[in-house]
Amino acid sequence: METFIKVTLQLAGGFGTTLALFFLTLLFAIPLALLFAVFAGSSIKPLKYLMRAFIYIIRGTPLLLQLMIVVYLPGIAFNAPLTKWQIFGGNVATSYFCGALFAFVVNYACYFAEIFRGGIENIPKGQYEACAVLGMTRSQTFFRVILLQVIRNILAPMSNEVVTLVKDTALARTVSVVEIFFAASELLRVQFIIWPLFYTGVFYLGFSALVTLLFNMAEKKLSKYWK
Amino acid sequence: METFIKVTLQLAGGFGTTLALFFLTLLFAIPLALLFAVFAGSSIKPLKYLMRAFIYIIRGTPLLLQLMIVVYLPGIAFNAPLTKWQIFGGNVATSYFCGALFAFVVNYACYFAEIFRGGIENIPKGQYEACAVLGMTRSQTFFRVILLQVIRNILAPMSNEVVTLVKDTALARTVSVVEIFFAASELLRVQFIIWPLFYTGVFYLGFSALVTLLFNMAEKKLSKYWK
Amino acid sequence: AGGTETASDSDYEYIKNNGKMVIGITEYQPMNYYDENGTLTGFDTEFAQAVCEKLGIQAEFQIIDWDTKETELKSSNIDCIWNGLTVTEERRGNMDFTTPYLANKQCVVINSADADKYTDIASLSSALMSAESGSAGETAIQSATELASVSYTASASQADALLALNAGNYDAIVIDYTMAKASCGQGDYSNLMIVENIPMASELYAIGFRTGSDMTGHVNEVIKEMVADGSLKAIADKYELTELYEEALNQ
Amino acid sequence: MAILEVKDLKKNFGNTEVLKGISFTMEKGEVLSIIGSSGSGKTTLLRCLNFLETADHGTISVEGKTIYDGESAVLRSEKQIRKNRLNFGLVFQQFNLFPQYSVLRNLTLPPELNASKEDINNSGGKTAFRKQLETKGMELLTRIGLAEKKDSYPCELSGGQQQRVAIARALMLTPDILCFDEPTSALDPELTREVLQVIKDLKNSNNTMIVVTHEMDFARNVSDRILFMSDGYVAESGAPDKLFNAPETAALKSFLNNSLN
Amino acid sequence: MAILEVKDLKKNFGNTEVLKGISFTMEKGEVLSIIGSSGSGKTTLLRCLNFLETADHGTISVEGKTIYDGESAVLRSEKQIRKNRLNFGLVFQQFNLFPQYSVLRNLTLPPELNASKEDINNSGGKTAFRKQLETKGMELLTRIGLAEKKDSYPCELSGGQQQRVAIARALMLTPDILCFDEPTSALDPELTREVLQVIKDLKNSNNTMIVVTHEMDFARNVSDRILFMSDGYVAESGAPDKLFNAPETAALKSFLNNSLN
Ligand SMILES: Nc1ncnc2c1ncn2[C@@H]1O[C@H](COP(=O)(O)OP(=O)(O)OP(=O)(O)O)[C@@H](O)[C@H]1O
Ligand SMILES: Nc1ncnc2c1ncn2[C@@H]1O[C@H](COP(=O)(O)OP(=O)(O)OP(=O)(O)O)[C@@H](O)[C@H]1O
Ligand SMILES: [Mg+2]
Ligand SMILES: [Mg+2]
Repeated sequence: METFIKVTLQLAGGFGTTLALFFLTLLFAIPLALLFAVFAGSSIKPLKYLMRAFIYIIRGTPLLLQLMIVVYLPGIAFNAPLTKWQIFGGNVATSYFCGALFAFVVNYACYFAEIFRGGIENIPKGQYEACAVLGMTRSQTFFRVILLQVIRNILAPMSNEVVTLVKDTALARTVSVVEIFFAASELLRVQFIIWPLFYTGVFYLGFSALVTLLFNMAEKKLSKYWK
Repeated sequence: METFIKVTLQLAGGFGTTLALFFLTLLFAIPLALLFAVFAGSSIKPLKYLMRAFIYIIRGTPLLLQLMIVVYLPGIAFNAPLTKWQIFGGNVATSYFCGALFAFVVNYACYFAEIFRGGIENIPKGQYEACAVLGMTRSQTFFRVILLQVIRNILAPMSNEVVTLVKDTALARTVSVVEIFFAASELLRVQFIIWPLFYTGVFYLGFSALVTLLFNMAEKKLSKYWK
Repeated sequence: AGGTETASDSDYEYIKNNGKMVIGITEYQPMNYYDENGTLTGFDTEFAQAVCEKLGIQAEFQIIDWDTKETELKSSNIDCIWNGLTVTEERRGNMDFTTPYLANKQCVVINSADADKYTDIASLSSALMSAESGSAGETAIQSATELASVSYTASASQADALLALNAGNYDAIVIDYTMAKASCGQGDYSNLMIVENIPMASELYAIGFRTGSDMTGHVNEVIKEMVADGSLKAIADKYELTELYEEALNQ
Repeated sequence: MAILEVKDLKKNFGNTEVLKGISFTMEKGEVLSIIGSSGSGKTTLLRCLNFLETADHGTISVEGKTIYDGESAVLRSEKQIRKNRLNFGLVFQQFNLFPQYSVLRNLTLPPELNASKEDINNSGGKTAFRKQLETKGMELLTRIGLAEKKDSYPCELSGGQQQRVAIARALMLTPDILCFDEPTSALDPELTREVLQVIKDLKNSNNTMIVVTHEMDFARNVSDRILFMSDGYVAESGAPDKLFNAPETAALKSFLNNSLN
Repeated sequence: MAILEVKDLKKNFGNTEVLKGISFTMEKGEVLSIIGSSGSGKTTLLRCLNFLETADHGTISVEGKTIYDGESAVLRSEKQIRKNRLNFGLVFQQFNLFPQYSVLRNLTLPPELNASKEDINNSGGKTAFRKQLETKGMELLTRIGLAEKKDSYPCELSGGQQQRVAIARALMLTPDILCFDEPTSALDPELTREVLQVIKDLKNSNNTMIVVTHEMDFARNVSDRILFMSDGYVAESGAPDKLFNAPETAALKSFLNNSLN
């Protein structure tokens, strides 16, 4: 029982890192994705095609590989090792975390951007035309009328993607970020206890259940207004 | 240049395993998913809820964890180590591959099942009623009228999921399956060449481009008939 | 490309300027591990701290994925690997080693239930075996004529090999003696044991720096001092590694 | 003998009684229009006749043979129902053509799937049987003026054309009684005319039909008899002229008042 | 002076000439119906008037002031267009209410966003201004018989109710000319009556309106003048009685033949 509590606490420590990675990824990836979506739908042809190519490449390669590129390539190819960038005071663990975060943010921004683009394209033309006829400016149209409808449209695909993010955080261990999975393998390597490895499943499951619940609540809230 | 060719060949060897894992997963996961979808929509309450709970758990936990459970848990908890099952002659590498394949099949069957369920639920009630009124049996209705419409409905989400599978195969390396990523890190560990790790990206990108292309072609083919 | 050129003139100056040396480790008893209070400790930890103190720099330990240690070093994310790193000829092509400070021998680990079955190297001839991919253990298995017919599968790490052995996926594995000593009989590995009378090739542990780094020389100086004044032996005694320490001195 | 006799048909959805006891008869070749305000149960009645809903009570007889009896479990079995529903054809408001099949295939698929081994043998094998169905399909397409669209897909047709194909598809099974549920309500006025014209033509070739409709002009000019439903009952029925010119019930008076003008 | 004068309006889509030179005038308080077969350019004309499409050629003048000239770049700038289009209101076939806002908010949002600082100051600050808009909104809702639905969301209303709200929303901006593009074509007959009644009431309170419609009865009984479009031209125009009883062109004769009966 005592070990159970100790292990739980130790895993919870790793889970803190998992959570930080999760929330920071959302925080940065969402605005970045908006920008990507705008670029990918831009009328400036080169920008549009570059953006789409970039999104295509990121979506076509494993996040695992992208993590490695962010963490190792600066040092190998450009003589500028990630850990020596003095990110937030220069603590090495922090540098790794920031590197991993960067890879997650860019990767998820690409996925989110595609969702946003779909959500925007699904708004009926009639809504824009009604706004135009009623004398609204472009920004009024977007922020006062279109945006909330986009949010409603994207809730379901975003929910899927965010649950995927919960689980993808486990990949960060490959670039030395001590998240919950790493914490569990530490317990194995140092104290030779195996079950925490499987016990992490409870954390992931609980967290993704929570995320799903929140999204369902948001969806219910918005469906109150319109079907 | 010579190393380049040698490395490419060695990676291609690993890529063969990646491809085998990919195609076998599709081969087994799709029929299993149909079964899961039928169970999850069943009118037998316990079956329905058990199936849904199972799908929920699998979708809520990392595939990484599921891989470890398949490979280590039989030995640890049930004294029946995976490699001693004499799967296809009892070769250890084969055992690991089959274990990983099992985890992939179950995991993807759950994702596919949800897509199938969505695709079936999106068929307008009117199609079933028209069939009924025209005297068709249930199985005629499903196989002659509904199925192709379901396929059309699910092409887009399946395309996403299958591209994800391409990339997820990289996870198999964590349970000693020598797929392309493992092959690349072996080159690193044994011959100390780093670039193949990044070079694997080309393989993944090419393969996921191919998969996307095939799906787009299928979609175009089907859209010819109806919007 | 190679990361050392930044510090092109002197890696030592570069690290001095940084004020700290980033030391790549994995958690591995008895070399580097967290004790009950959550402080990092171990033979290599104390050794590294002592060396850095004498060099007037700070030691910053960074846990890395052992799989990618060469990449970490090459990309200059870390400045050295100091974690029971075995000196091998292949590795020499990729990094510089200091004077060896501990002997390392490989040993065979099995489940205690098989104690009567696997008593010598001949009895292993049809066993399922594993070792870390690219490790000294792998070389040991592949070069032993008695083991020519074993079914060998590489593991991603020694820790993975131990876990798979415990799960019964293998009959026997070959890993570092230090690690085997620390893990067998502990925790969930209480059912694992070392087969003492199967002799395996013996190697040496040293610290790995980037190729051409002048840190190697500076650290060698300090090691020489610590051997002379007995302080290194004191640390070895503390972690019950005296025997291996002395074996290294003799070679 | 009446071709159709419906007696005391009742249907509840949970606590709402939708059909409270419907009785009527139809003669062969007759066109019956069903009118009534929204929610009065017109669609539900048609769906009960076609067994898309199972009535709770009452009987349905075709040419003197009882094909449905609320009290008889046998007649409610799935197999029996599949057989009996072929007495009726139903054309939906939303057409419900099969999008993946060409126009002609939409027509030939259902009779092909309904065919027994005997049917096929009698026509001289599979290929010959198919040929026959295609010939019959082309005849129908010619009648509704869509012969040259036989290889088109439903999505390539206008709504009016789709509805005409749906009618032809129902006719392929030569039902005794063809039912329409507001066949033109999803169409705009010009397309509506096309479809109503086809229904008129069918009347002229002596088909027995039940048409739920909001098109009062059509009900008045084409049907032999009109059935006015109100609140789950047949409130009034009779010849069009009588109902339109001398409505008896208050309900019909107010309904006509709202619908015309 | 004519409230609206359209001169030689032309519009192409790529190679298809849709409007080939449309000219007409309207007096204040007049109701003009536009009829014509599908594809004749009715919708395109309304969209050009509301600047949802930019005409290629021709002028549009409101109360003598030219607000659009195909040759003038200034009048084609986005800002100018936004200002000028407020001369017109447009009610769509598909209503296009804002689903996330209540009925009353659908009415008050557009004028609130259009308000200048002055407007707000003149009414005594933001809160007072909002109050005024809400009062005006409630007046309009009362007129169309939907006062008690003010807090409902569009999805909770029937099609007819939604269309009436859309009309009220357009009226909130007090346009000089209110345009309707087949306002009842998405509605079934009973709901159509509600909406046409509202348009009749608007005529009685002297609104100037252009109504594209397929409802010949409505065009005949309610409009002051009818414009028959055919193939991108105004083929015939005049008082309803004249057009319906004595059509001159062959196109109109055949159109009427198809639409009535
Ligand atoms: N499956 C169902 N479950 C519950 N109630 C239903 C169902 N189908 C119909 N109803 C209810 O039965 C009543 C009659 O419906 P029905 O569709 O038969 O009317 P209708 O006369 O066809 O109306 P409309 O002219 O609008 O088509 C309505 O109150 C409807 O809400
Ligand atoms: N955005 C567009 N691009 C290309 N062609 C268009 C566009 N909008 C309309 N058209 C074409 O212009 C012609 C006139 O269309 P319009 O919608 O104005 O006709 P309408 O008289 O309103 O017809 P309906 O009664 O069917 O609504 C049609 O041939 C149509 O296909
Ligand atoms: Mg109905
Ligand atoms: Mg139009």
